[in-house]
Amino acid sequence: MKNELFEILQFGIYSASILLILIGLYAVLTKRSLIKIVIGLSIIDAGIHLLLVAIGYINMGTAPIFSPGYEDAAATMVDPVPQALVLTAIVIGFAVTAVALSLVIRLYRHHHTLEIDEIKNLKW
Amino acid sequence: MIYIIFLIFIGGAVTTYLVGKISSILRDIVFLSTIIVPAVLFFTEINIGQIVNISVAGLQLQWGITYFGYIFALIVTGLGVMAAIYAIPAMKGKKNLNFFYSNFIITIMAMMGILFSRDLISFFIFWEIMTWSSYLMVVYQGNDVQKIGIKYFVFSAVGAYAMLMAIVITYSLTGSMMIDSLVAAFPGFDFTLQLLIPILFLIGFGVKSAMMPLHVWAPGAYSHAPMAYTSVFSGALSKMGIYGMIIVMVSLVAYIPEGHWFREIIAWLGGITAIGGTLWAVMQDDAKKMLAYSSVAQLGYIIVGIGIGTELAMLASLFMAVMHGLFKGTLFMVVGAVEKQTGTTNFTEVTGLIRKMPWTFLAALMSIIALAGIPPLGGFVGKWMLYESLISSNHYMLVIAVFFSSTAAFLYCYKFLFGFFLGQEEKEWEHVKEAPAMMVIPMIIMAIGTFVLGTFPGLILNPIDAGMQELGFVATQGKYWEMSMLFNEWGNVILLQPILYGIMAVFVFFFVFLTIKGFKKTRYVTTKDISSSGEIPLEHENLTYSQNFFQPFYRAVEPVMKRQIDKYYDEFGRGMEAFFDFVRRIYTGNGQTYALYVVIFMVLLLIFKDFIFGL
Amino acid sequence: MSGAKLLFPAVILLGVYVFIHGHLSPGGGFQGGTIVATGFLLMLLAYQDFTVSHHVLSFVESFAGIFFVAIGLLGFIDGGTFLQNFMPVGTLNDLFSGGVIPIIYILVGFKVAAELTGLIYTVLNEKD
Amino acid sequence: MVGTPVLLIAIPLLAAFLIPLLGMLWKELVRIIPGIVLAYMMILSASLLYYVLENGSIIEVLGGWRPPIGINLVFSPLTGFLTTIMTFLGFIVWLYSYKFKRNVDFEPAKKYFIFLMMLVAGAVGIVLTGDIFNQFVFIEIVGISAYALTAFYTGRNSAEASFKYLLMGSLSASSLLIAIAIVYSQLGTLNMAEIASTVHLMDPTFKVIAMIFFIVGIGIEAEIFPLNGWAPDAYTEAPGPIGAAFAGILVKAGIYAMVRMVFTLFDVPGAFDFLLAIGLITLIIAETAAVKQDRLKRMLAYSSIGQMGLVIVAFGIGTIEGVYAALFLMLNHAIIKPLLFLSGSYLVFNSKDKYISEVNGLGKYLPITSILFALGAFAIVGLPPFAGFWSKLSVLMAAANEGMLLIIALILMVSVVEIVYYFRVVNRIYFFEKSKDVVPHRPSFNALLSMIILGILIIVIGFYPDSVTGILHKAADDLMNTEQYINNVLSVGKSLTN
Repeated sequence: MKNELFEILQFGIYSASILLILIGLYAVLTKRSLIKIVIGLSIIDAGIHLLLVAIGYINMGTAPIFSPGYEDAAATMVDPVPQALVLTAIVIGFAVTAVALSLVIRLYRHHHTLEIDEIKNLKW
Repeated sequence: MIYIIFLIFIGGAVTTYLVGKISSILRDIVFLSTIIVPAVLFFTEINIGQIVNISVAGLQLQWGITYFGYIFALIVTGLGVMAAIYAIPAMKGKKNLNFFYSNFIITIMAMMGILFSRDLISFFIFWEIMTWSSYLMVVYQGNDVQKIGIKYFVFSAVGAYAMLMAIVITYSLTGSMMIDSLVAAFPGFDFTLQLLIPILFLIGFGVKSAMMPLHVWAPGAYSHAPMAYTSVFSGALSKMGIYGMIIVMVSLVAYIPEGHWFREIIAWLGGITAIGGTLWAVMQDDAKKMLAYSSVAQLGYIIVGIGIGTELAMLASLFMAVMHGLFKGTLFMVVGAVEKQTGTTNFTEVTGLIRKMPWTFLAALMSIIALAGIPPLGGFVGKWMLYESLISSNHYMLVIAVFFSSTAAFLYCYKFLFGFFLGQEEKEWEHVKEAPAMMVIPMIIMAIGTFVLGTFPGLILNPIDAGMQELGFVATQGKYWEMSMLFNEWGNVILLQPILYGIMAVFVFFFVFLTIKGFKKTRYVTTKDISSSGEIPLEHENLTYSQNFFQPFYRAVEPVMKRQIDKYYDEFGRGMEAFFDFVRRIYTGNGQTYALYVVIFMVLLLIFKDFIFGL
Repeated sequence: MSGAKLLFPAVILLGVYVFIHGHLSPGGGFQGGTIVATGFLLMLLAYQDFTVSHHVLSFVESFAGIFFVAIGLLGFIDGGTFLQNFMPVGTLNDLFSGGVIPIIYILVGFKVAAELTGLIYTVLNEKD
Repeated sequence: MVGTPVLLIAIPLLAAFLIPLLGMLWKELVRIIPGIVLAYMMILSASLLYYVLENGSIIEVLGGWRPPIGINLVFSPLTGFLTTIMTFLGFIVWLYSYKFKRNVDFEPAKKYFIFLMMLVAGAVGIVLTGDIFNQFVFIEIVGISAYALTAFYTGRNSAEASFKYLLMGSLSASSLLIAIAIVYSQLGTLNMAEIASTVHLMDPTFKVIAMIFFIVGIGIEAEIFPLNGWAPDAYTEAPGPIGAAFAGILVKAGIYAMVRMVFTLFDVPGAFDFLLAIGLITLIIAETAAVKQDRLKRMLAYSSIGQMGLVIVAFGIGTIEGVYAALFLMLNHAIIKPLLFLSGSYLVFNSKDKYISEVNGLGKYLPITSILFALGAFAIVGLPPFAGFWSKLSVLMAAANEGMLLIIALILMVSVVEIVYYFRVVNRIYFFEKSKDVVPHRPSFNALLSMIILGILIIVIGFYPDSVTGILHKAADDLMNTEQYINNVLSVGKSLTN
């Protein structure tokens, strides 16, 4: 890939990830439904994961795997560390989402609503 | 030896509490010996100048007694022992006595600790121990704790923390915690610090000694603590403020010339305290409150003397401090005895106890005379010296203030005697008996003490003089009698011999009169049966003569009295509470708002990053 | 309905393949475990009365966890650091290579599968 | 030595897996194992700390990968000191809750102890690790177990509290990940020592932006002002001992992460002033908000936030005295606040609402619990001769040495506010009449024992502060000495390659 093209691509990926983060934030801050808020959190996570992967990418990079025929591909490999980070982050994000959803279920049973403004027994 | 005294105190406090669970007599014995043994050890084993060094948490601490502390230690141990003896019968039958006694010991220990401290940190530590133990005593009886108790603690804490601030500033500037090094280094500080440090110390000590704008805790706290403790509280504990004020303030401002505005402010604060305290005392119908305000007023005199700061004024202040400890301690004990025997301390309810409680009356009479400043009892000498020092340093306005206050003081002195002891004997109080001997004896001993010190002030003026020389008042040269026309070389009151005999005659006449009156047939009516004015009183109206005792006086001073400082503090307190209530509304309870806070915080930091992180 | 039954073994097989070959190809314990769990999710969605034994799940989960830490500790005993390799490395691209890593991946796979299945199951059947 | 630092993380995780398995064999094991594990951790951590104080830091590498590539654990005087506090508190919390939920079924107790083990493991991991991403993982482990523990009781508002916590926690995690992404893209490393040694190469703008994201990410656990909305709710709704564990374990880990970042990772000049300002704001707002609370645990929660604000102020002073004072404060807070939570939760035992008015007059019925609560209150407002005094004094002295008079005045004013609300409660305990519908619940022996241990520590430190100041000074030196930290970690990497 040409360098200019690569830069455009990189810019696109970065702005896409930031856009995802902003969309998620919008959902978290303005949507009143608990489910939508949880979805917003997941979208933020997705955006950040994209950002992390994009950081590790190099022009014309290959997957960071040594396989037959590619034993000396270390130079052209993309950075494996961000990918490992993203994998871990996905796991964590997944666990958090699971906990969040189970909490949402309990909140719904307790308050019979999913509106976040109406769930404020604890205040001041 | 110093360690041993404190170990006895701590061990005694713990043992008293534990033993009290088993046997109350054993507890009383342990308690008394824990107060008395260190007092004896103190006077026999401790020498002035004896020093121990301690190192705690990287700070060098030093304990030892000075000449000057010795005078106050006299008050503390003397009054402590008397009040301890008095407390045992006085507190009989109350709840949580184990706690009371061990806390009593802690207070005495803290006061001794303050006097032993040669460095600011142990001074502060003992100061705080004294504060919280006295706070526990104020709330001990459980009345009105949220208002009175918290008020006392908040004022004390404000004072203590002001002091702490001064202490840490001092430490940062001198690298040492010693009081002496503060005094030595003080002239080298910046002007603002030279101003700030004494003011902070003044707040700290002013609170404890109930100086005027900071006095509002005193009436409530004094009247809510058990009387056996209040005698120590007012007599000795408030003197710690005076002690601190003298030892730090006087040393700090020693190089400020006489007549400097800082001294004037202190003196005037004292003067205002004296007037205000007296006026409020006159208005009280409750003996405890009256004595509390009277203490405020008396401490005002002492502060006036410290503010003036000449040798004679200091001498007067210190002498009055000792005397006040004696007679105010006695008076609180008297009130405690009356309360114990009758169950109330209100002048409008208790009357005519003179026959029932003659010994108590005698103690009260002598102390009241001392309080009012009538020769030959102690109060007179102090006041005389104060007037003399004020006049000789050209503070004529202050003389008027002090004079006004001490004249007005006669009003409440009279009311105290008359309200409780003189006047009609009421049926209601027929069963009343004299207080137990263990309560009467300390009162009488202390009353005699006021008499002795009033007649032979040299007994106490000699050590005071030595202490003052230690503080750097070289001009006294051990010859305080050269300063006042009052004394002869042996420290006795010379000009007063005729007055003394005159007073004696009055006393004799008084007793004779009373005795004769006692035998004469008189028609006794109850206080509710006042038919002289031809009005028929309603049932529920309390027509005791003590009601509205000084009505015309009240009318005269009403404009002054309306501006109660308490009200401003209460307003301030309410305002703060409203503010606190407002602040907690930041936490709206809505999770989304919290998320918004997070995002806003992040965005603000990102926008102002150059400003905040100084790029 | 029966489609689910048909797909279930295939999904499980894919999951197991992914975590067994974790050290050779993209994937690994977590991914494989997740695939296995989706198999169970499929079954749970398809059949109302499909049940999974809670006991077995937590047993598998704990067991895998313990063995994971135990292998780490074995490495610790053998080589002085936690999770140190103590088995023969083998040759690159063989299934049996990479020292302890395949074992760890397998354990992680089991653990994740059991955990996720349990989680889905709990959320679906949660009662107060 | 009875082990190495990695065991401090591995053993509790192992125990968390073992608990359900062995619980199938014998139910009592669910309660016993955590105790054994925490006691072992406590002893291990203390003995390692003792070793480290004499011989210098232990750097342990994981998986045989040398730093800066692999993950390493740093057991230095500072981290050792913190882990010792944390494991000790974990043990105390276990002791307190040994009979917890004895009457109900086995499942809740199992969950409780599993998450407690994970909480301790995660918090110790945050402190020990030398790798920012690993730290992120541990923060999330702590977070998830804290969410679960907050939501432990059903049928209350606990799910609400937990959800708020989770919402803020996830945002913070995202922020942390962004920060890690920025640091990695700029420096190409995740190792703290490596970052610290190369951070001057970083573009200043990126450096500051990364730090801001870090602050937002960690600030939630550290309870700094606008990020602490979760804390009052979570402390109120979590079980009493968990409130103690939050105050003593979780928050300490958060503060450590924040401080390590500011002191070691980034050399941003304004960061200390920022800490000072944000700490003061936190302190003032939390303490003032605490006054008008009508629920006991909520009041304690605000007080806890305020204390953390004070700790951050002390760190923000930036001198070695400030760090020493802050560590002293952390130590005292880790002893006193758990005592208040533990005794407080017996004072309001049988109600869901936990109103302060329920403590009225309990001094007669629960004498030891009440006196311990009063002791805690005395100590936390800094009255001598109890532990809190020395830490407050050292903060003030550190501030005075820098000439920060306004800060001293503010801290002292806030202390007065603190006195007001604490003593109102103490007065209620002793001088009010008990209302009829409150049934006092006597603490069990193990709970009492745990509280008494804390009470004794308060008195011991109060009377003999020198028992801890040596450790604190070494820990403070350790935090201030960034060079040494970098050298220690990176030299291990070099020695392993040779």
